[in-house]
This record gives sequence, C-alpha cells and structure tokens, in this order.
Amino acid sequence: AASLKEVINELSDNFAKKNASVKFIKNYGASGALAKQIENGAPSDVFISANLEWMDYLKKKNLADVASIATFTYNTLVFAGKTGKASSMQDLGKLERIAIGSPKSVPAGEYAMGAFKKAGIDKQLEKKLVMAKDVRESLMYAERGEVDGAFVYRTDALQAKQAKILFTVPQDLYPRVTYPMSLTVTGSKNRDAAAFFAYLHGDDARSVLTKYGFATK
Amino acid sequence: MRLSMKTAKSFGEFTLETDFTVEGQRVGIFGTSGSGKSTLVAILAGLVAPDRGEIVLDGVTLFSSDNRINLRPEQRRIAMVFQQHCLFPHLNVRNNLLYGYKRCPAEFRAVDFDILAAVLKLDGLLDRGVTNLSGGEKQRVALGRAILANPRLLLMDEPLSALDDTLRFQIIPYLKSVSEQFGIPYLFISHSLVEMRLMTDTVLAFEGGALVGQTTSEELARKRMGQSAVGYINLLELDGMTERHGMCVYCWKGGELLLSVGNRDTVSGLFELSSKDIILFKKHPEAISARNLLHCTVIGLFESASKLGVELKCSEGTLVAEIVPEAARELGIEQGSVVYAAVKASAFRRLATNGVTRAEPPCQ
Amino acid sequence: MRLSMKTAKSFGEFTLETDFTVEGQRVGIFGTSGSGKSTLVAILAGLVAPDRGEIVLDGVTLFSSDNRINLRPEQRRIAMVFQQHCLFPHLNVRNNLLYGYKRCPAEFRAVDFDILAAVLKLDGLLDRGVTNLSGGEKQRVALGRAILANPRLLLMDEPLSALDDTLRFQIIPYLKSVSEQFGIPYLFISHSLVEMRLMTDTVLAFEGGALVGQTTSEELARKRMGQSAVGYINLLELDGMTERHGMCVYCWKGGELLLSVGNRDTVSGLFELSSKDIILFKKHPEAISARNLLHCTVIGLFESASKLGVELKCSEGTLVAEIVPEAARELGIEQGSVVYAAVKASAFRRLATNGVTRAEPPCQ
Amino acid sequence: MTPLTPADYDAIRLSLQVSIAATLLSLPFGFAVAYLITFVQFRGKVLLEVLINLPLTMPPVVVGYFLLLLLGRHGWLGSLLDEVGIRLIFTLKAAVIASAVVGFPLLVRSVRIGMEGIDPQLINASRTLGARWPDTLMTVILPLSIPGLVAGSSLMFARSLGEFGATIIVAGNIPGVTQTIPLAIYEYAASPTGESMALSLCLVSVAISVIVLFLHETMAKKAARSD
Amino acid sequence: MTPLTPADYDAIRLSLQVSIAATLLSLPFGFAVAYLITFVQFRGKVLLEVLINLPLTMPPVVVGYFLLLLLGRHGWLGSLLDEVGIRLIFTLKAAVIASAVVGFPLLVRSVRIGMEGIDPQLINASRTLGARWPDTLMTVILPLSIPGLVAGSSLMFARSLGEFGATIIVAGNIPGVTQTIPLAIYEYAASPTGESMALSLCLVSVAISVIVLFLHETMAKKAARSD
Ligand SMILES: Nc1ncnc2c1ncn2[C@@H]1O[C@H](COP(=O)(O)OP(=O)(O)OP(=O)(O)O)[C@@H](O)[C@H]1O
Ligand SMILES: Nc1ncnc2c1ncn2[C@@H]1O[C@H](COP(=O)(O)OP(=O)(O)OP(=O)(O)O)[C@@H](O)[C@H]1O
Ligand SMILES: [Mg+2]
Ligand SMILES: [Mg+2]
Repeated sequence: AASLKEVINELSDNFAKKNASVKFIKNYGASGALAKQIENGAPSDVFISANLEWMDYLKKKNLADVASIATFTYNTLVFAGKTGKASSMQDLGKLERIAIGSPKSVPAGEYAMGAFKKAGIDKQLEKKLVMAKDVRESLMYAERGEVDGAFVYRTDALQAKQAKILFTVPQDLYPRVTYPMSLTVTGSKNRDAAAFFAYLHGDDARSVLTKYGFATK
Repeated sequence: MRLSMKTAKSFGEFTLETDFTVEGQRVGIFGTSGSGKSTLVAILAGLVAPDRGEIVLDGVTLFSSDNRINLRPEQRRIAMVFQQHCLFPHLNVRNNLLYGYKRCPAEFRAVDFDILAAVLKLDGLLDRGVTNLSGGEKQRVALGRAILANPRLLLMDEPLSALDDTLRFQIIPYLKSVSEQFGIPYLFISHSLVEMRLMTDTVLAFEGGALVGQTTSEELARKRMGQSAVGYINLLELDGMTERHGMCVYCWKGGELLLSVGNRDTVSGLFELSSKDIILFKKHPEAISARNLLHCTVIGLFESASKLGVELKCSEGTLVAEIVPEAARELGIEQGSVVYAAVKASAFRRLATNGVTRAEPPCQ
Repeated sequence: MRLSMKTAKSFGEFTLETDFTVEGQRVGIFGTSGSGKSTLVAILAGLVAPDRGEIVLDGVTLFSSDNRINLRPEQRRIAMVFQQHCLFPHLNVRNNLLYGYKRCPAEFRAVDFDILAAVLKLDGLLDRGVTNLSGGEKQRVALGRAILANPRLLLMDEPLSALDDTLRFQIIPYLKSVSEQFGIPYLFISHSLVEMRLMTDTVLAFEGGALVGQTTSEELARKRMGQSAVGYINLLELDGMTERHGMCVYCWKGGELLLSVGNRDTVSGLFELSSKDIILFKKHPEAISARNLLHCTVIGLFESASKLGVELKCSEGTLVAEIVPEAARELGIEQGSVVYAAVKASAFRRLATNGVTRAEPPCQ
Repeated sequence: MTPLTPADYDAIRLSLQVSIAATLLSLPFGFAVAYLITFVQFRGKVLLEVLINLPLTMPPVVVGYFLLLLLGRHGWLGSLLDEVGIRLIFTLKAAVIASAVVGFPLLVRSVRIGMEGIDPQLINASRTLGARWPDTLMTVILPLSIPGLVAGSSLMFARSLGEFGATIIVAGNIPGVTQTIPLAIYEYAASPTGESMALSLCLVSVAISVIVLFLHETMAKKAARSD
Repeated sequence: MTPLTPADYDAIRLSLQVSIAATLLSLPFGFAVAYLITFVQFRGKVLLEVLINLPLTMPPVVVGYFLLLLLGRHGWLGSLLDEVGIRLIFTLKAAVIASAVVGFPLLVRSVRIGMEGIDPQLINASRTLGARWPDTLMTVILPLSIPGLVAGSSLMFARSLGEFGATIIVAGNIPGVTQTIPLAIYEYAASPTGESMALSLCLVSVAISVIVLFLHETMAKKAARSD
C-alpha cells in the first residue's frame, strides 16, 4: 500500500545494507491494483496490503503463500483538522464538511462510516461528507482547509503540517486496522525474499514502524 | 475615378513598380502572363501591402507608407473578381452572390439581383452549392458576387476567360451598362485585345512588373493594330434598320451600310468592324464582292509595326483602315486623299448593347 | 486513336449523354459553359464513373457497366490538364512537372523536359512553390505536367485560357509537334474557335449535356464561318522568302505572296489567312491598297448562316473566301467562275511551327 | 453482467451532465482561442499556447490539485467567489470545470488544424466584399471550422466521459452529487467483488461514446455538404 | 524549489523515452488508420472507429486494467508472448504501450481532420499521372497530412508525458525502471512533505512540453511552406 512507502523504503535500505547482494524492486500502489498485478503475472515476492480483503483475494487465487501470511502492522483511525474544531465524535455535528475516504474503496472510509453508525451520528453527517480517493487526499483537504477535518490514519496525520490530530476514534467503534503481509507463491521459493520477510517480523522492523506512528501490537 | 498609385512591391526576384495617375471610369490592365497584373489589383484591394509608396483613390488615401495609412479591405469598398474565383465553399450560389450585397450600405445597393442572375445565366443554379459548378459557372458567380457588392471600384481579374463567345459578348454590354448606370468605375484585366477595346478607355500596359505604357485603349488598339490578329476595331453605332433583298440595311452617320448580321428586332445597335476588313481603292472598283463602298477622305495616318493606319472620314462618320506602307506609296494615299473604302457585309459584328439579349437569328 | 464512348451520367438535373465514335489524333470538344465538357473528360480519365455505358479506347475497354469493367485512372495512362489546374501545393514547379514523368514507364518517356520548360516559359520558375504563381503560370505548369506524363491520351481542359496571345501562339505549335512527334493523341477543350481550328481535326459539339454535332474542325470552321468573328481560317504553307522593298515575298503553291509579317530568319512557315480578308473581283481592280491579287477559279460554294463560302483554286493552292449571297448573285459567282482575289499583305499571320520560337521583328 | 443500481443511474446522469456541459461551455472559448492563435499576431502568444497545453502534459491528478489551489476556499479565485457566496469545490460545477480544463487542449488543437486549412484568399474575398473581422469570423471562418469543431468536441466529450483524476480531487467522490461514471468504476474496482459492476458501467460509457460518435459523424457529413 | 534527486532524473529520462517511443511508434499506425477511415470504404469501419476512441472514453485506470488483462500472463496476447519468452508488463515497454493506447485516439483524430481537408482533385490528379494508391498515399496524402501529423503527435507526446492511470497499472511504479514523471509526482504528492518536489517535477514536465511545442510549431511552419 502507498501509505507504507516511507517505512518500507527505510526497512529495505536497512536490509540492503546488511545484505549487499539483494536488490529491491519496489512497486507502490493501491492494494487492489497490486493484487490485480500479481494475479496477472507481476514478478513480485512480497505483498503488503492495506486491508485483509485483497490478501484473501490472492489467497483464494492461490497466489499468496498461505503459510507465510502474517500481520505486518496496525494503524489507528484519527480525526485531523485545524485545532479547536472538534474534540470528540459528538462535536462532528457542528462541523460543515468532513472528508473521509470513499467507503467502498478506501478502508479508512469504511471504518469511519462504521464508526458513525455505531455512534449514531450517520444520518446527521450524511450531507457533510466529502468522499476522497484515498486517505492522503482526505488529509490534503484538511490541510488546505477545504474541509473542517478528515478521518485519516494516525501515521498520515503525523506527517501533516497544518492539520493536527484532534481526537482518536475510540477503538470500539471500528475493527482494527490491519496490514497483512505475505510471500507470494513465487516469493516463497526465493531465499532472499524469505530472509527479508523474516526481517519484517523482527525488532528492527518494529522500531522503525513505531517511529512512523504505526501500532505494532 | 481618379487613381494615383506610386508603389513598389517585391516578391523575391519579382518587383512590381507602379507610378501612374489614371482618370476615367473604364481602365484596362494589359500585360503578359506573370507581368504583375493580379498583384497590382491585390494591392489596390488592400490584400497585399506594398513595400512602400502611396495610393490615392478619388482624393482618399488608401495607403501611404509615409503617413502610415493602410485602409483595411472592407473600408475601401473595392470589390474584386478573383482570377481563381475564390467562392465560399459553404454557401450556395445565391448566398455567394449576395455576400457583398448584404454588407453594402443600403443607400448604395443599386444592382438588380434578378437581372444580374439572368444575364449571367445563373438563375437556374441559385440553390446549388459552388463546389461542383463548371469552370465557367464559377467564374460567373465570382463576377456576379463582386458586382452585387455595389463597390466604389470594381477590380476584374480575367473575369471572362472561361466563357464562350456568346456568353462573353452578352455579359460585356451588361458590365458596361452597370458601370455607367450606377457610376461604378472598374479596372479590367484581360489578355484579349478585343475585350480590352470593348470594355476600357484607358489602358495600363505592364511588362515584367514595370509599367511600360499608359494610353487610351483607342491608342493601344492603334499601336497594336500592326501586331494584332483582329487589327484595329472600329465601333459603329447603327440604327434605322430596313430590309432589302433579305439583308439588313442600317443607317450610319457615314452613310447607308449593308450587313449580313443583325436581327429583325434590332433596329439599332453597336457593331464592330476590323480595320483589316476595309480595302481602299483610288478609283471606283468594278464587280467587287464587297457590298459596301464608301467614298471617304483621308484625315490622318499613323504607323504601327510595319503597317499604316488610315483614318477616314465618310460624311459624318470616321473609320480606321489598315494598309501596308507600300500600298500607301503606290496608291498615293496621304492626308487629304480621296479614296473608296470597300467593306463586306459579313465583316460587321453586332455587339449586344443591353443586359438581356435575345437569340439572334441572322437577318435572313 | 479510336475512341468510342456511349455513356450516361447524371448530376441532379444535369445529364450528360454521349454516344459517339471518333477517330484521329486531334479531337476538339466545343460547347457553351456548363454543357458538360469537363464532365466528359473526367469520365474518360476515370475520375467520374458513368451511371452506365461503355468506353473503348483503341480496342481497350476502359469502362463497361455490362461487363463490370472500370479501369483505374492510373491504369488508363490518360493525363489531364485540369481546368482549375490542381497543382500539388507541396511540390515546387519542377516536381509538379516531373510528377507524371517519373511514373511513366521508361520506354514511353519521350518529351524533353528542358525544351518543354523553355516553351512554357517556366525555366525561371522551376524552384518556386506553386501556391504563389500567377494564374497563367499555374496553367502552364498544369499543361507541362500532363505532357511530361507521356500519356496514351492527353485531355486538355481549356489549357490556354489564361495566357496572352503571344504565349498562346507559341505554345500551340509546340503542342501540335509533341503530339505528332511522339504520337500522343489529344482531346482539346476550348471556347476559342481559332484555337480549335489550329489544334484539332475532328470536333465534338455539346449543348446542355447532349452531343449536338460531330464534324471535322474544317467543317465546323465552315459551318461557323458565318457567325465567327474570324471567319474561316485558311492555313498556308509558305517558303522561299525573299525581300522586296522591305517586305517579305514568300512562295506559295498558289503563287507569290507579299506579307508584312515574317522574320528574316524564317524562310518558311505556316501562316493563317481569314476568309474575311479576301475580297473577290470579277475584273482586275485598279489602284487597290491590297498587295496581293490572285487569279483564281471557283471550285466550290457552301453556305453558312447567311454567308457564302467560296472555295478558290489558284494554280496549286486552294483558299476559302467569304462573301454574302447577294454579292455572288451580282458578280455572278458560281462553280467555275474566274475571279480575282485581293488579299492585303497585313492579313497574314504567322504561326510558329516549332517549339522554340525566336523573337520576331517584322520584316522591315 | 450485473444490473445497474440506482446509484449507477445517478452516475450515468451526472456523467452526461458533466460531459455535455463541459463540451458546450468550452466550444466558444475553444473557437476563440484557436482563432487567436491561428489568425492574430500578438505578444504572449506562446505563453497562451503553453498555458492551454499544460493540462495535457500534467497528470490529471496534478491538474486537479492545481485547480483545488485555484478554486479552493483559500484559493486565488475561490476566495473571491466565496465572498459573493459561490462555492465551486465539491459540486458538479467543479466536475464540469475539471473536465473542461482537461479536455480544452484537445478541442483547441482540433479546431486549429481545421482553421489552418482555410484558404486565406476566402478571408480576403470576404473582406473585399465589405465584411469586417468579426463578420468574416462568423460567416467564413466559423462555418469552415465546423469540421474541426465537431471533431474537437467529440474528442472533448469522450475525454470528459473518462475524466477521473482531476474530477475526484476538485469535485470529490460524492454519490449522487459528484460521482460520475469513472468515479463509480473506481469504487467498484477497488473491491474484489465489484469487478462485474465496474465492467457494466464501462460498457455503458462505451455505449454513450458510440452514440455520440455517430451523432458527430452525421453532423460532420452534413456540414461538409455545401448545398 | 527543491533540487532534483537522481531518482527524479531517472524519471525524467524514462518519461522522455516513453513519450518519444509511444509517439514514434504510433505515428505510422495513426496515419494508416486515419487513412482507412477517411478514404477507404469497408465494412466494420464504425467498429474500428469505436475501438480507437475507446481509450478516450474510459478512465485511464480502466484502460490500464484492460491492458493488464490482455498483456498479463493469462491474457490473450500475454500468454502468446510468454511462450516466446517476451514479457511486457512491468517493463518500460508496457509503459510505452499504455501511453500509445491512451494517446492514439488523439493522434488519429488530428490526422483525420487534416486529411479530410485535402482536395480530392489532387488525389485524382496524381492518379491520372500514373500513381497507384500506395504511391498517391506516400507522395500526396502523406505530405499534405503533415500538419495533422505534427499536431497529432504533439498532442500525443504531451498526453504521454502526463499519462498516469494506465501506466501505473501495466508498468507498475518501479523507480528507475518504470517510474515516469507522473508516477514520481504521484509518490511525492502522496506524502505531505513531498509537495515541493512534486512541483519541481511538474515544472520539468512543463518545460519539456514547451520545448516540444516549439519544435512542432517550427516543423509545422516548415511543412506549410511549399518552396
Ligand atoms: N506571394 C508571392 N510570392 C512570390 N512570388 C509571387 C507572389 N505573388 C506573385 N508572385 C510572382 O509575381 C509575378 C507576378 O504575378 P501576378 O499574379 O501579378 O501576374 P499576372 O500578371 O496576374 O499573371 P497572369 O496573367 O499569369 O495571371 C509572377 O511571376 C508570380 O509568380
Ligand atoms: N459533381 C457535380 N454535381 C452536380 N452538378 C455537377 C457536378 N459536376 C458538374 N455538374 C454540373 O454539370 C454541368 C456540366 O458541368 P461541366 O463542368 O462538365 O461543364 P463544362 O462544359 O466544363 O463548362 P465550363 O465551360 O463552364 O467549364 C454544369 O451545370 C455543372 O454545374
Ligand atoms: Mg493574374
Ligand atoms: Mg469545364
């Protein structure tokens, strides 16, 4: 997933420093696009997805090495915007416009919608929502002040300059945001890929992830 | 019209230099192919800017490089019949014809559309598109379009070249009458000396981009008489037609004339007679096939190429005959001589004088 | 060439119906504007498919609706001089001229490029683009391009209409000589009877889409003599030029002739003489300005419009003179009569007979 | 093939609205700009050309981003409009603007090719017949540009029908309000189960463009006939 | 403005490679197709037209997806190529193909507008002078189509320079291998800190297109002069 770009860049650089023979070819894109690419023969060894759906898709198509599927990391949903606009889910009703990822295509948006429903404010917000293509776009709207705030991942919100995290969405309102990873069937036969995959499980990886704001537990 | 034009325009190696002042309603431009005639009229119309110089038409400066004047084409009200027609491909014949008419200030709109369409034989084509017209049809539309613009000056670039003689000699008198009736002066380009003589008074002759002569078309005709296939053309106004032995007898101010052309309805008209068709005798000739024998006095002589023009006076009429100098010596023809001029009845050619001409069955 | 064409083609209201067989190298097409001449040649060239019918050229079927034959234009080797020129705007004059030449099978390439360019006065323009050429220059390029294609048949749609007389009468003999020398037959469209007479033998006359006559151009000239401004044109081969009193004396098979045209270098040549320029006398006339007096016998008479053509025989030469019937009655001119024919020295007109003509200062 | 949902019908309607509006809106400007570039000499012509071609060179998302900068609440133009109570962003109007901007270079280029083919002597002829520049423009240049205009607007319409990147940024992806066909397709395609719905919408889009293509061909043929 | 990184230079080089290759590759096909549509009557002509215009009507991402289906391992063409050992997807070739497919309708349309303006009498003239169809095609139609070809290829080049949606799907977004300028911009823009880098690349892209525009204008002017 694109939101993992910085993390993966750092991790792969670190790994490459230790294993000079390994050369990385990284392909960042939407999880769905990546899954489709793998399905159509993209020569990839490791697949990291932003949601479980596309991992299942590859699993069903027998393209992911089932044994290797594991959780890479977790993320949390926050509401980011200019300070003072809102401090809890209940304040959202007072706002004019709220950006979320398109619920059908962006997991963060889907989670946000679920949270609204659970909090019983979905009807109230219906006309205020602006659906963005992805999390980064929602955040950009918030950054530029086009919306009062946006539901985004914590890791994204931390990189923002203008927008601040106003509140974290209570975890009981949405399922946990999970980034699964796996070796592909071809990747499982590649020793270097397996080594890197193991590295992703390690402490090194965990500390880098923490640095970027991901939750590792 | 009074037009003075002192301009220069170069295209690569070719340069057109003009420096003339011309007065009159009917001006001709004569010259070989590539001598700069089309360029001249394009400059006048404002389509090509001269490199330098000045153009003044009837006191109005159209162009002046010194005073930085360059009237736009639409300000000049100078319409043009383009050599390559340049019809609007998206308009039908009617709307091509009316293009300039609609844009002409109402007070100047004078030319009658229906008459024009009839003379140009376009009345059956008005709703046709122009792309598929025949060459001559296109040319007539181009001519009609320019005339209907009722311009202050009409420029015609070989407007009759694609037409058959019948049509051509029906259109010429119409053009003349339109010009006279509505006071539209014109510049007329043609390679035909006959058209030139019929259509124009003053003629500007060009050669390789330079003005080589400015003369009356009368003078030009006399000068070119020697080289021309048709010689000098005498124009005769004839009237009072009566029939005799199946031929037409007309009254001319120089006497009675027998003609084999004409038309029972045509009691009067303009006729042409080439200088070549007149033979001179010192004595009254006998048993001659020519039907007209005129008793004349020589009132003038002029030379052209190796020929001699003889100006004759027969009572009130004048004629020019053409002979070779040797004949003049031998016959002793000089100013004041009395001679007989023989002219065949078939030598005359009738020129229609009004726009709508009728079919012309011969007298008999 | 033997061409038979039995086709019909309609455009809306206009229908061109042809049904003729014509033989000969030099065929003319004559007719008023819009009579279907251009359509006819477009059909022949394969550019317009007739609605039905058959075209056979020299035994080869070019088109047959019954047998579903329609040879493609490039298979016909019929080159065309388009009325609207249709030059290739992206090629310069040289490459326009050479377009067909390059595509002509090597064994047929006969016409000499340099001579052609010189006769057409295009030698100075070869590297110019064609867009800015003058009207006459464009026409000459179109003509040259078609000739250089060395076609099996050459179609010329008013190829000389934009040219001045000097150029025109220099090009005509060249066209004739090319056609003779290399055996290229042609169809020639023109509104000019003079060109027709000079360029063609057989003539097809059209009127409103229908063939109204097929005749020799000799016949056409006789038929039209009465209506034509130039009458019937006698063509005379003259040679053995000598000078006398500053005039040229030529030998003609009918006797010695005095001419005021000619050229010291031209010891022989083809000259034209209009039937109008011959005056007949029953008795020897005295003191006459005409320099030539021929003693002739009348060998034939024909009528045209209201005029009478008189065929004369002077020793070995023949001439046609034109008189009115009344004159014939009065002079008692009939088959076998003996008459004097007076012809002015200035009545002759020299036609250049080879491609490259020299400047022609008059005899004196 | 999966049947269309009401939301899909909305998307189709919106797409048509946007494409038609964008095309019609751009036509006069496209004609004017093509005219300026083809026939008028002025300083800054190259700048104009570059400006018009910009949206073509940049990925649509970037174009959308710049439009957001321009039209957003704090944007140069957006803040002005905000004062008079007009908001463009996240409305269908923004989608129209996005489509218009992205398709404009295509329109202008088509019209220009057509205009450059007009025989300058025809323009000369109209002027000698008394037509001023605006008159010549409307009675000679415009009718002779019709093939170019037709071709250009068909390109533009098709491009609008497929426009995604810039639209989603400035108009958002709000079902029933700004969600056009491409945006709906995007949503469907994002989930493994939506594939067949995405395909259905694709086919609808293709069908529309086929119809428009036919209309344009017919129009072009009509314009080509002079009688 | 932030200075460019080596990866950015790679992206610029790749973008140029892709745009030039896509344009040059498409030119002969574009000319051939425009010729077929303009001058040849055949059954299935409408189908061809629809097919060519498809990539315009669909969002580039969808085009990319279809290309992936076609050229992928299990794709109709991809499996054939696989057998002879050619792999296209995730290579620069795929990016070239994506750009070519997306820009093709623009090219064809431009060339067609130019071709439709050719006086049919010129074609007639060339045939009476002995030229067969292919000869006329090369010596009359081709040279007179140059303005359309130039305009079309400049559209196509610009479009390729900005092509993102289809490219990222079939070629992936692999720095140094298939990451062209738009893809690099996308990556930069995805993170709030990359904005100024994205802008720098945008400017590079604009600069390239300005240069190309100039070249094309000069070429078009040269082609217009007949002598
Ligand atoms: N725009 C131009 N660029 C270059 N040369 C030109 C241009 N316009 C005209 N010429 C040249 O100038 C000369 C004069 O052209 P112009 O059209 O005025 O001749 P013309 O007297 O009308 O000839 P014609 O009787 O053949 O029509 C020609 O040799 C022509 O080729
Ligand atoms: N494609 C066409 N569609 C409709 N009418 C046509 C078409 N081509 C020719 N015509 C008409 O057919 C008639 C004959 O045309 P054509 O060009 O053969 O005449 P033409 O004898 O060459 O005349 P001109 O001497 O004026 O050139 C004209 O009235 C013309 O308008
Ligand atoms: Mg001219
Ligand atoms: Mg014709």
